[in-house]
Amino acid sequence: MSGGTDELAIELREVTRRMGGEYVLRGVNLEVAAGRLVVLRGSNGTGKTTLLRLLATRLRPAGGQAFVFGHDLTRDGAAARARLGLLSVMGGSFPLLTGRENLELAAALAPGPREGAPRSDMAAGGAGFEGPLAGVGLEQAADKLVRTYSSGMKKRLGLARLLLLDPDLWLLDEPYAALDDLGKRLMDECVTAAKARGRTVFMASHESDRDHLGPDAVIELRGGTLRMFGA
Amino acid sequence: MKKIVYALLGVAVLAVAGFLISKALQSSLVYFILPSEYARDTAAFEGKRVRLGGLVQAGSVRFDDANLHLTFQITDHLKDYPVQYDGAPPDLFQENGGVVIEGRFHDGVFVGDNLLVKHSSDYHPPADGEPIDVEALKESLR
Amino acid sequence: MNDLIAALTVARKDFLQELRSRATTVATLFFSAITLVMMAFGLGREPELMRSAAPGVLWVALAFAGVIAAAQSFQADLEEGAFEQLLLLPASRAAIYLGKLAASWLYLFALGVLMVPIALGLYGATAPAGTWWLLGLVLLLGTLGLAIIATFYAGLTANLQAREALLPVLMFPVIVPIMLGAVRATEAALMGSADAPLALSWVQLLGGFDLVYLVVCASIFHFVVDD
Amino acid sequence: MTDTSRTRRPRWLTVFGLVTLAVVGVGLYGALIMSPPDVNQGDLIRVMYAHVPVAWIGFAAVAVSAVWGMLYLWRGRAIDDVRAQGTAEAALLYSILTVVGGMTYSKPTLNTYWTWDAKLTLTALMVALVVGYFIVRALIDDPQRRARVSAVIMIVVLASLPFNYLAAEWFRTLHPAKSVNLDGSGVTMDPTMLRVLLLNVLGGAMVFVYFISERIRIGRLSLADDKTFDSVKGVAREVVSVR
Repeated sequence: MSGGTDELAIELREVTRRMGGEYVLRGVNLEVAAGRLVVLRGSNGTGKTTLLRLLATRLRPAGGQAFVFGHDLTRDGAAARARLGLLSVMGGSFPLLTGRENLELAAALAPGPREGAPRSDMAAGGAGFEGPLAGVGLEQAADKLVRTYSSGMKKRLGLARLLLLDPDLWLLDEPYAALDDLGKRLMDECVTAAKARGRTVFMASHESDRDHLGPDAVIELRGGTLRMFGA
Repeated sequence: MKKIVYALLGVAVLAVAGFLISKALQSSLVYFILPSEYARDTAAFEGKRVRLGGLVQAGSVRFDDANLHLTFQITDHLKDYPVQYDGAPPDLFQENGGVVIEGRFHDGVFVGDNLLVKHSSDYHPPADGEPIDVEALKESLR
Repeated sequence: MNDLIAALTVARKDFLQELRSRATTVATLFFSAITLVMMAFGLGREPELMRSAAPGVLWVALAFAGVIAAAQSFQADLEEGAFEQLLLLPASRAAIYLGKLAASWLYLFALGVLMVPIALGLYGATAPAGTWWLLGLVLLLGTLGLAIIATFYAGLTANLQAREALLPVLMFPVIVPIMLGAVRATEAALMGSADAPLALSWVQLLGGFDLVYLVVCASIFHFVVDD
Repeated sequence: MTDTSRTRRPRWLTVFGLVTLAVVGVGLYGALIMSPPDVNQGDLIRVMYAHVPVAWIGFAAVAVSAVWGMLYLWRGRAIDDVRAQGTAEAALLYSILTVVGGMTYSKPTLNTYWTWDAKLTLTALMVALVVGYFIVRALIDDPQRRARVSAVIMIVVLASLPFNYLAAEWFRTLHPAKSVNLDGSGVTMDPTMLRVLLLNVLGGAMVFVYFISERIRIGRLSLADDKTFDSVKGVAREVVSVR
């Protein structure tokens, strides 16, 4: 489809991982080429979040090997982290900082724009953090404490951070949960735009009515292993 | 590259730490003055709280059982001073034994309120005519 | 350079959070003050005993305040998965540790500066004019040592059960040298310039402790926070 | 799974155990019969022959456990954590015995069970530190995180020992109400005594090595049983490929 390179954004080989003593991932094998949009399905408690956190280097695999853009997640997590971003279920912002301060923090801790990579329009849109904030409809609330946000607003702020950093791999954990219709449409637009910019998107979602996103694959996590959805 | 810089930085900081600790080890433990040192510099210590270290002069110990009042002469064989202490002598207190006592001088008498007994078994009082080794005494009282 | 900016950013963030919630300030300020008063009641009215106990009580209060401050700083971060998001940014773990450490240290030092006159007043002790610098130095190094260990272990226990009770249990046997050194050096500083050399050698031990643990903790902190 | 060559105790270990027993026996003979009573301490000196080796090995065990921990952090092999844990258990046991021994020693010499002797204080702190290690182990379910975190704790414990020793030493120097060496180092050693002591140190070290080896062997076996995902492992699974 897009690009002719065979670079793998995600490569998992026999990955296992326990949570609380129990094995949740029992040998996951996955290859996702760069630039693809993949939707991950699975009922509650099957380990979707575990898989996403593992890809984000927050959890180490108990066995097997995991690579993001060729970087071994166990040995070279820092290099992998430089190229990925995670939108967690709760948004992952500091409640006692304002929306803008949260973005400032992220910008200060990220190493700066990568050369050559096309930035998202919103990140490029003007100085400061107005671009991403306006892009998710938070310009009014930018200077209020995140503590006062609704859960939908927190999610939008998480999305704004993702737009700001614009990583090569977008990991989205239930991105549509807690969003209103407008928010869902916003999320759709951002995901589509990210894919158009060549980003890889790996999304865990219950929402089955997102088919218009045109995912390259829908996969399912069941019994600790992955398979193509419906297979 | 960056890792090497940080590793070198860490080693440098550890070296500074080692230096500080060894410094602390060398200097710390002499925290008292000998009677002869006091005699040399009486004015500097006037009215101040000091720790006086030395040996208990043989035959000088008097203990008033009823009033718990202990007096003895403290000496480094160069100079000696009378010491008053309100309390019983500790178990290991003995003549020619090492002591460190905390307190103040009043008219040439040292009034102490905290008496510590030191092991100085490896230090022997000089025989007649033998030069006095003040450093060895100091060392043994640490 | 990036790491320095990251550390300062994290420290600034912790300060902003504290400025807004004042959770740590309220808890530790009252806690320290109450410790000082309770210990004064416990010690009785003998002036000499009170005077000599002042440095010890002061440092016990500061050590507990350090535990509370470090635990609170991680607790505030863990809400809503914000700390996880912080760890996903491409900043080094050592920089994040040092940032949080810097915030706790400054906070504890400020608390110490506030508590010294209160402790001296309550316990009838006085600091000779010539030894203020020494007292400041001891406070600076002592609170740094407390902050280094407290921040490290608070990160380690942040997602364990019973962390409130666990943190002091793990931490206190490690900070024994800090406590002893700080208390003895404070005592010596209060006794006047004659004891300055003694205080100085304790200060050297404190400095050595701080530097060793700064290197050790910063270099192994990533094993603690990575799940 | 139940391959007898793996579950059986290796022959060298049995032989080593018997040799250990012999050395300990000779050491006991030396301590109780051969050694003359000390000039000052009399027959009390015989406690020293047990106390000193136990104390030394306790400290060595913390260092060895920390080294296994570092190896785990470096290589990530589960067996290194088993080794670290087994050695830490020994460290706990030996340091508790050291404290008990020190207190037994101090009762007849100083007429008190507790004295702020530097080495005794240090050992008591070590007991507290190692207990903390095991509390944390008990609280973490995930074996890999448990291994990593406990390795980190043991490294911190090891780093704290010299500082705690200095602090305890100076603490005593400033408050030496009663100071008698509880480790026999104040005793002028006669050559027989020194030989007997070294023999007992050797015996104690061999007992330590024997128990650690057994402990690690058992740990290795339970490690093999722990592979609960073995049921799914080995089944050929397709790679889900999105290219």
